Amino acid sequence: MAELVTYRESVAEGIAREMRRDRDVVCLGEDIGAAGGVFKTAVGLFDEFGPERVRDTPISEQAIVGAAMGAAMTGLRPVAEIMFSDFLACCWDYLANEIPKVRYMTGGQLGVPLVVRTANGGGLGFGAQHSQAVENWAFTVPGLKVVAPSTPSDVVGLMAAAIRSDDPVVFFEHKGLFAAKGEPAPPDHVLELGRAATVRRGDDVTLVALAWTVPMAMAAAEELAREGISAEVIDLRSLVPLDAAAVLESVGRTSRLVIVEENPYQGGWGATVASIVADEGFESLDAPVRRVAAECVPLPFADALEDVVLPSVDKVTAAVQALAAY
Amino acid sequence: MAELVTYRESVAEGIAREMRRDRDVVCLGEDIGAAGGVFKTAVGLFDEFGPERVRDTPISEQAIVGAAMGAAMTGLRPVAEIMFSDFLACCWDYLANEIPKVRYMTGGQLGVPLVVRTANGGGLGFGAQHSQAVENWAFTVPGLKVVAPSTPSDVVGLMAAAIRSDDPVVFFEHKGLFAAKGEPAPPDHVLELGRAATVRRGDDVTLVALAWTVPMAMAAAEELAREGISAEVIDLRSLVPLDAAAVLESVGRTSRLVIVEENPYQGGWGATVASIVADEGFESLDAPVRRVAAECVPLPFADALEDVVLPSVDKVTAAVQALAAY
Amino acid sequence: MTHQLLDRYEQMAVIRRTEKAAHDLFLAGKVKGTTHLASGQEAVAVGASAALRADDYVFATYRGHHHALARGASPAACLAELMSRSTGLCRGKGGSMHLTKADAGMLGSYAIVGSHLPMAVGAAWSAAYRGTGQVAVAFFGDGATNIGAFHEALNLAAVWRLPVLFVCENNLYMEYTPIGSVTPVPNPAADRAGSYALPSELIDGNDVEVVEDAVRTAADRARAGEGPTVIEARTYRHHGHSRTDPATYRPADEVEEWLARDPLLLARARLAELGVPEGKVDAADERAERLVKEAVAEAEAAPGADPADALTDVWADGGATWRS
Amino acid sequence: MTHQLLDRYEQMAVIRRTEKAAHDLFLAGKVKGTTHLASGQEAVAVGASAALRADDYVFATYRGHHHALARGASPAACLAELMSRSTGLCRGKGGSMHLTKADAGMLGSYAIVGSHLPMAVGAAWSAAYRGTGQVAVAFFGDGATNIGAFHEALNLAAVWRLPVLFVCENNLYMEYTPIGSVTPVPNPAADRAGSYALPSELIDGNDVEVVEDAVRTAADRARAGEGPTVIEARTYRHHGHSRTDPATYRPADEVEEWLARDPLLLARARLAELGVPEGKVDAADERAERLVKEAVAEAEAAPGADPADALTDVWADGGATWRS
Ligand SMILES: Cc1ncc(C[n+]2csc(CCOP(=O)(O)OP(=O)(O)O)c2C)c(N)n1
Ligand SMILES: Cc1ncc(C[n+]2csc(CCOP(=O)(O)OP(=O)(O)O)c2C)c(N)n1
Ligand SMILES: [Mg+2]
Ligand SMILES: [Mg+2]
Repeated sequence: MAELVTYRESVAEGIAREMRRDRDVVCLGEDIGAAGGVFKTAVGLFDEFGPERVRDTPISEQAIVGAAMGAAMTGLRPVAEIMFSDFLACCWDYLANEIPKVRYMTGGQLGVPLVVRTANGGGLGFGAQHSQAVENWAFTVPGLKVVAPSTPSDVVGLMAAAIRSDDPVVFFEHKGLFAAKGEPAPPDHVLELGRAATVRRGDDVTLVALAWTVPMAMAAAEELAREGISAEVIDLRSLVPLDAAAVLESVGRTSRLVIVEENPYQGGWGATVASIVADEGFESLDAPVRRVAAECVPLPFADALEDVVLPSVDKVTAAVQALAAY
Repeated sequence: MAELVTYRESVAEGIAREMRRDRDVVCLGEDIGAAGGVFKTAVGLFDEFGPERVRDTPISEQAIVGAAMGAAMTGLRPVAEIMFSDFLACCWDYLANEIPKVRYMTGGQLGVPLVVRTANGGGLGFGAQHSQAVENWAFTVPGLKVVAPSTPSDVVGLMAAAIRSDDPVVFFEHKGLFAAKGEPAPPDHVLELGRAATVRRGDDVTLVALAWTVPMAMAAAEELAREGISAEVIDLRSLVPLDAAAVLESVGRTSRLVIVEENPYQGGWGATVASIVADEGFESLDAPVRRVAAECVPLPFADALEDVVLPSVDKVTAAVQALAAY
Repeated sequence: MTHQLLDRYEQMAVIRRTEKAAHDLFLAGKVKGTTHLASGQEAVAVGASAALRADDYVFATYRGHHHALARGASPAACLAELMSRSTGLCRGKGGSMHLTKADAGMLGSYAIVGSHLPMAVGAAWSAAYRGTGQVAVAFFGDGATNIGAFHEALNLAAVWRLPVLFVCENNLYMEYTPIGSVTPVPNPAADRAGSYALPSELIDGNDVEVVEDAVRTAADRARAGEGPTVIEARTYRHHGHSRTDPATYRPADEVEEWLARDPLLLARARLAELGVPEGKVDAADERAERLVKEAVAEAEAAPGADPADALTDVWADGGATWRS
Repeated sequence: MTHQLLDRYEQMAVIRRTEKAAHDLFLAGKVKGTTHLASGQEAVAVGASAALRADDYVFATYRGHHHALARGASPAACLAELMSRSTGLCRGKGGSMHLTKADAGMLGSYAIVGSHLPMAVGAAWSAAYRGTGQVAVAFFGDGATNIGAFHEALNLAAVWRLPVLFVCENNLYMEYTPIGSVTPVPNPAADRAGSYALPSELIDGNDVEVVEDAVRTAADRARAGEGPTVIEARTYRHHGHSRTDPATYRPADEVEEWLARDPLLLARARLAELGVPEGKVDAADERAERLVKEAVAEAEAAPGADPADALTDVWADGGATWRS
């Protein structure tokens, strides 16, 4: 068995593999050069590919993503880093109004094959402006692919797919997973965007999770197994394309659905999954559809408070127990 | 009976009433001064209240909303106009990360009593970057109140409530309703934020709508009535606070739910409403929960294409018919 | 040179008439939504295009008819787009504010003020990286100089020393508000180049030869690796901001003064000065007139936008599927 | 005057030690998340605060400990916040990056670069509208001068001629990148004031008297209705960007040079020059030492943040209910 690698290392590895393959892949972002990125997710790239392909930028999120867009429209495949996903708000016009619309509004004349990658999520005590899980923001915008891996190997496989994609991809790397270890990706590992992974088989309830909530759902499933409840766990891996078929198929077997999402309940991505199942999967449902999401408040700094706000293994377990009793 | 007034006039009327009452209410935005706003929703304010209280700004959405925030933190009650709601993306940091979080992250030391008002929605052939309905963007952010009136009188009553609110409010004025006429608001008309209006009683199905989709749902209800289907129509009026109780109560009686929303299906506000009902109202449901939303594409320019993308009376009617047959 | 100027004149005449046709079609109810005419500003587009290579990149705003036409979009394709025809530049999906002709290096018209400046920077980066010698040009209004993207774009372009031209069409107004009332410096673009250690030129945007010279010089510098230039072209729009605006906020004498400096009149005078017979100029006008008349007929005769197109072109595979 | 300088010295000594304590508590695992120390930049906060009125408004960044303390937050309340105590300035809900003491005119620390500049403009607008004579001050880093909000804020403040001071703490680095490598002008704030027709001052940010003078002059101008000023204070942070940064990217001689210009050393030297006996200065240090020691003890003894607080303070009614 190969040595385990971290999720953090896998980010740089995933990018490096594509940069070796394709000279049009270039990186830009704040402190990603010699410094290797504040999360060290770009370590080694500057040394291997040099300053022309791994470019430090000013603190100018609009220029970073806007320039990546212009470059993508003219032959490059830029990988732009937005340091914390909260800062996507500083360049939201590009994500919401420009990048996803250009192909459509020009009648297919232009495309924007870029990746915007960003460190996402909470649980580390970074406070209200550095802790949000905002995949749901991107999910409101047709025209963006939205990817959020949960394992080192998936990071590499999905990064390859994202960079090779001719469509714009927002790639969420979870801060809470950077130190997590897993099997290294095999050579030439490329996953298909939009294919969920059933990471645990079960019969009684379907748990749908994404990124940081995948290990959470798995831990809950373990605990539930000890109580005789057999939970299936689906790692969506991407929100767009959304593997709704996988969810519907699973719920068709289990008849119960719990969605585990890190974003606040209001406007969360899980609501769309729930609404699909409440419509197309209605007949298979034997119990209410439940969402374990964050409380509808900003993220607090103190651990004791953050724990109250974010989803947790206990909250997932409790939700499933309540449904099982239904 | 009083003469009918337009929704457009009611915006200015609603603001003027509050400005007369409270000198701390001030307005800022692009071309809102002598020009009266590009949608003429500020007509008369400059003449009545002068340039100190009705201020033209540069094209600087971040400065507009950021300055409104600073003013709101220090004693004023600013009403900031963002001309088209699409441009909220240009100052999204303030809406997503600053305004809604300050009270919380300072432990209650500061508040931000402001209104950001904006022209929202499609159907007028303004194309991909001037036509979006983005209440769902704001809905992803805990700490923002989100208001979207459907009638002239509600515009006034909700504007009063929004301006008097000690919490930040994003106030969506629908471009497609500006010319619509209705009863004028009575004097001192103040509505409560978070109270839905049941605008039509019915027994067979609940239609939940907001702003521009309210007349659409009403028209569909008329048509359905002719076929013997009795539809109840709920105008949510605000997404935050969300009158979930009104929806659950109604579905408790009708057992069927169709949500009519203008935003794209993915990440739409209706998904959260659907997920609440699929959970808390599960027992009352006799049929799948259905959402009539926009297609998951940018808004096209040509009418013939826009019609394909946006919800319509026919689409609502068809959705209800399908459910009724269920 | 006189031959070239006559060509420029004819291009401007075509643009003027195409926009006039758009206006008339609007009033006739055949164009929906909104339009922002560039009448009066033709010299900027035509002069700049004349100085650019065919493979250079141009980015424009919602007020972009003149740039699309100057870069080679046909009047028929532009008008068809405005009239929601399937033969439109964007097959009816873009509209007046999003005219694009990518195969002519016209990489789009963007309707969010300032948004395209960083895109042009990126296109210039791409050109530099690929070593193609192309330049990118962003055209924008005076009002765009107060938005954050302007600042970020100029700074990044300067630091990376990219082959990009920032061309401000200062027509003195942002919508209904004089630019001077919301900007503390007299020349909103040129006076700010120093913040980025960039050279700037303040030019007469109504003189097509002046524009061409300035853009050529700046493009040469850019191609030589000497970095970006800020060009501020003073000009004037003959109409209101958009179709709903009668432009009553503009003093009559200001309007009059600028109408007297109509770029077509200026070019005509210059042609006369150069000894070009008036008949030749009139003939250019007639050709323009005919071309646009035919374009209107062609656009009117074209089939409407295809409803099936509503659900295409979101993704590179041509479709709009977001779930499986 | 010597008396005042001794006061300033003592304030700086308190800040220095409070941050040292924060650092030590971090290493001891008692502070979570991240911290950005301002050690080395104390003179900016103390000098500015000394020049301001108690009711003036201050807006700071994630690197804001010094401003909170200079405006009157107690070391105990600051450290308690960092240690997630219910007695913290923000009851543990803010953390190091969001120190706020509204009742002392310290209107918050904001962790999105540049975001608070428009807020300060708005606070100044509010003061001007209400006619209170207050000024607003935004402190920000050199790196913030390249973000759009900087541009929009300065422009609006200039056009509206508001009583606001833009004080750049130029510590030469944005995180791990020298500011000069991402900015084309040598003085990122001062060199850009001209874009907004604003006066600017480039000052020694390590000399507390120089800072105080510059801020007083600018505040006087602002109160007199003469509009905003840009002040760029050159300074240096003694530590890395945040707790995870060993700051190896900085040349040793640069660090040495700046450590020799430590604002506390400079003030000490000046006090000696003014004839203040060393014993008096040492006594100030001792008082600072004691105060901070007690503050650490107080913060450590305080109860942890109250989990019930997780669901309060979203709305003005104190609660977090978003649906009925
Ligand atoms: C970010 C943004 N804010 C506001 C608008 C609305 N708007 C459209 S054009 C315009 C005026 C632009 O003025 P200028 O840049 O001078 O260009 P001109 O229209 O004169 O060509 C405004 C405010 C917009 N499209 N985008
Ligand atoms: C909009 C935004 N982009 C990036 C960051 C990440 N970040 C935090 S501090 C920092 C460097 C800021 O440098 P400077 O403004 O010079 O302030 P200093 O840290 O030196 O005090 C960066 C890039 C951020 N917080 N906000
Ligand atoms: Mg203009
Ligand atoms: Mg710095």
